[in-house]
Amino acid sequence: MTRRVRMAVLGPALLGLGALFAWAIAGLPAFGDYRGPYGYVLNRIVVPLRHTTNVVMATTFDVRGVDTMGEEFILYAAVIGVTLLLRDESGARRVERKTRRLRSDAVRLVGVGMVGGGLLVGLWLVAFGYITPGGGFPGGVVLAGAILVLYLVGSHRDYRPFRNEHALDPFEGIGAGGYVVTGLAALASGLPFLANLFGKGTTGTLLSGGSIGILNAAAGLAVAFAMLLLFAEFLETYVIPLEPEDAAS
Amino acid sequence: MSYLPYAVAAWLCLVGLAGVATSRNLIHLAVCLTVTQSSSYVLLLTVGYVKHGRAPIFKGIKLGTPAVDPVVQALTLTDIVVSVVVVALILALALDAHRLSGTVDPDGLADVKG
Amino acid sequence: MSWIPPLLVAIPLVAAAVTAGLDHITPRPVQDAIVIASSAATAALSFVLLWEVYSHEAVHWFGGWQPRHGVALGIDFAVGPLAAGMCAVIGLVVTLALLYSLTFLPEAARLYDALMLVALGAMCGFAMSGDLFNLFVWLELMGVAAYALTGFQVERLGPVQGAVNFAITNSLGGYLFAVGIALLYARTGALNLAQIGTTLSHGPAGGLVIVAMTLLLCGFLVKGAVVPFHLWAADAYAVAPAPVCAVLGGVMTDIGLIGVARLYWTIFAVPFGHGHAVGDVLLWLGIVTAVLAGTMAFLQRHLKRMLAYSVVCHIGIMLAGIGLLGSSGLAGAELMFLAHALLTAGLFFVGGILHSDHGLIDELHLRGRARGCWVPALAWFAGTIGLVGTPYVGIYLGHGLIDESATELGRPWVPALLWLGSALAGAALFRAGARIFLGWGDEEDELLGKAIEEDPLERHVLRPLLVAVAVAAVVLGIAMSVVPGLGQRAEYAAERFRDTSGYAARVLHAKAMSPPTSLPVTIRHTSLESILYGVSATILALGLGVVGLYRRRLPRIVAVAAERTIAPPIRVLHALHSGVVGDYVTWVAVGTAVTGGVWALLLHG
Amino acid sequence: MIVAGTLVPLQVVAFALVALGAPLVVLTRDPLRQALVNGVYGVSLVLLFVVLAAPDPALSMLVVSGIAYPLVILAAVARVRGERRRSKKTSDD
Repeated sequence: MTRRVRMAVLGPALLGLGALFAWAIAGLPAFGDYRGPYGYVLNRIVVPLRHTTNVVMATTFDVRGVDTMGEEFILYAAVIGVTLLLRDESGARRVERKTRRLRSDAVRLVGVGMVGGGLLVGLWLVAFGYITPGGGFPGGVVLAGAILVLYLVGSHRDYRPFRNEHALDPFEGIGAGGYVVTGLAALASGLPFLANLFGKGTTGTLLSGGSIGILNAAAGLAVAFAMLLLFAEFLETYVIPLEPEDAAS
Repeated sequence: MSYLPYAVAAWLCLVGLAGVATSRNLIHLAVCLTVTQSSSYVLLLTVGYVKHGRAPIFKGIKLGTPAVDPVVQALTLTDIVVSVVVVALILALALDAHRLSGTVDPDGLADVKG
Repeated sequence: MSWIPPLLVAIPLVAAAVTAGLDHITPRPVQDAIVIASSAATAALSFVLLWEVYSHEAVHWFGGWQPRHGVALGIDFAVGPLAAGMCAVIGLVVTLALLYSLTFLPEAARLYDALMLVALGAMCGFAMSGDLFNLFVWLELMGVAAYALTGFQVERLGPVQGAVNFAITNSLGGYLFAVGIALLYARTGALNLAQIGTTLSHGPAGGLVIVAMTLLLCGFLVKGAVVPFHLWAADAYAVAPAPVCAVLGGVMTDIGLIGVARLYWTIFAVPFGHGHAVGDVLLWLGIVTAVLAGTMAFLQRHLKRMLAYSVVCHIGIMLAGIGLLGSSGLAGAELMFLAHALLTAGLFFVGGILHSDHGLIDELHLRGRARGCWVPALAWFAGTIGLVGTPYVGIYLGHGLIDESATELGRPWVPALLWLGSALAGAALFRAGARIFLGWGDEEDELLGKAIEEDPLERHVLRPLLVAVAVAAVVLGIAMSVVPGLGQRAEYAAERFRDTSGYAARVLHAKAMSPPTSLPVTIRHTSLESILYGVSATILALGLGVVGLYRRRLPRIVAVAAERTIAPPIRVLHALHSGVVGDYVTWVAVGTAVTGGVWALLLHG
Repeated sequence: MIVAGTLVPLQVVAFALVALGAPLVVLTRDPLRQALVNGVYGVSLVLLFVVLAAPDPALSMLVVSGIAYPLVILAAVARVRGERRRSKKTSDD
């Protein structure tokens, strides 16, 4: 199809879809009029059952924990996929990797501050995720971002410390695999897969929630390393095009 | 008036679709795809909203206080991860396409057809 | 509580984490052993599960979150014989593909293996899941693994284009699905399929449910490569490595159909089951898919692209079987899936052997080059016959059951059209086989378009292993129609799959099932019409194949007449399959809008 | 600390911002500029999530649109531009 024909076909189709959406919306309950039961039941029973205060995280890691297991593996598969797609098989493009060194101390200082802050925020998000808002995913992303800044402000000539994904893969594997293994542990003790194994602890503390904490940590680990690999993979492609003379100038 | 929030979600879906179908740049296309997907989480959070409800986090709040649906929020979290992943994969493919053909225009990629 | 269902997902996923995580740490043979063993274990456990679920439904509530008063709290896997059978075949095909890739794809192997295992776990999870959003998660997971598997031969533009088209259209399908989930959730406040179905059985359905159904089913039809959502399939399968094609074409496409059937019979059969509107739309989509894709297969010269259209053609026949909404139709689709998965995988494997032998996979370029390769040749022709459905070979039994279902409904024209589709696809495969293995036919044929460039495989493959895997797949697929008792058990499985209220009672209220009556262990007989259809389809396939081979020697009058009548629509067909993702997205929007519009007209009021 | 979604006017504003932001993202054809607009769109989504009493999704959206998207998109844009520049240079030589 030429672009004009495509537009001519697309327009009516989108109009049709819009009409369908409008029809569906007419059948929805008014905004703010959620009727349940699913959410209401969980809001009532999760805190007494699990002693975690953040019902969203309890839903993510316990009640609907399998969804999150799938989600960890979506991330895992994507990182593997991006690694496969951006790898350089021919070897022809293996120009010597040189990046411009960062020389300004002020920028470096700000960077170090950002790293420290980022690491703290990330760890805090992961750690307290099942009590207050946060959790493995945002915490993991912030951690990855912070470590990345560490690279950017450090005078690393190369990505060696973590461009070498052989060193990172095990961690990511432990994160994603650990999630499944926690589920299998429950199965091995005669309980359903991903059943909550440990005591539920005191409401509102880090020790509440039993397996939720472990799964949350596993997710945080998996996300942090997955994101780090992902960022590194993309940034390397940014670094490579700098030809030696480019970098020298 | 009470249906407008849903209409916003439908609007996002259509706008994103139009963007994806007419995009001339795979990087642009990937971002349009996230707009389409944002429709699904806006819709999810909208349908789970309870008027005057608190967030479903019962720290310092008595149990039984009206709170919004936690389930849609859990689903949204998964949805957001999916969207990041899809963007990353499509961008990686876009880079490969650019390396091999010198273009990121999806219309210019049609190596195989018929 | 059965402990097997979660294992079918957990084993491959843990193995995937281990293989990729221990990349470069453990030696290659250990890695290979882990990969193959975990995949084989998944397949074996699926067979155990199949045995177990024959007399009762295996329902596993994750985390022990049992439903309370009919309200599902957690996520469940609810496995009947149909889902268990799917898992068994999925496990089998993936195991064969992994064995095949031991020497076929040595580079980047660990990452590749990990993605295959992730796809395996996701497909099993999808087949068993009883939760709407959980289905979405597995759909996305298998998608993400598949996009990367398609595009990972990064040295050519073709794979990248195929993967781009695949990723974008399928992601969009997933997003439509997600919007559908949100709509149904707003209406019912539930994500469990059984609970949604139960909630919708009270009161009128209305526009919301019709639109939600459109979005959900169209999401799956994109994955299932049904016309007009199929355009990505040929681009993706033509460029992926042969073992990946075997998995994507053999089992992952069909997964979309199990999703359609699952959603229909757990949710939409109650509000819309009194009429035939939903089924008729699916039936017609299936028929159009079968005939159109059969034609497209006939117009290809690239073997994997030809096989891709052949897959789409059979998807159409299976969808038609589901669309008839009867037990024998669904059983037919299930039986066809079993045979089709193995045969398609086998043919892709043979294609891979040709590729490694000659560095080519183009029918015309390969003409006569594989003379004397008797074993692959036999596998190819046997697979072709199995895919056409010669009586009691390959897909025949499934096709026969679909015929029966259509005849019962008083629609005798359905089988005729469906057999035409499989004859067309079969003709293409026969023509290619005759040209390549026997050296028959002309050397050029402008009807088939331009050649697609292909990289030669520069690897030392263990050829006997490749041949053995291909033969195993084909033999298993061929035998599916003559396994004693399989037909009757498929019908029983379909009967149970279609029992909406029974499913809800078993899932939500843990109700026990009445034990099944013992079924005969004989080969299921089919109607005389089906035998006649099977024979004529075979003859038609052979005839068309020969015409395709010697098209230029047709009498001038016939050739001119054919040129005038057939050529213009063929040009249109070629133009529609443009390889441009913007067009594909447009067709997804058109397909969804039209399907929804038709359902709105038929179901409203 | 947690914002309860009682402010209806704020919700109207948030929905309006999101509805306006989406076409802007789609219509910004230059990827670099689009990455910027997309960041703003992301912030409007974060605001919307907050006023819908969804702090967890808001936080995730914040890190995604603040860290993940910009990083990968900018890296991709830079790579494409870098290659273009180089190929231009070689053709000039």
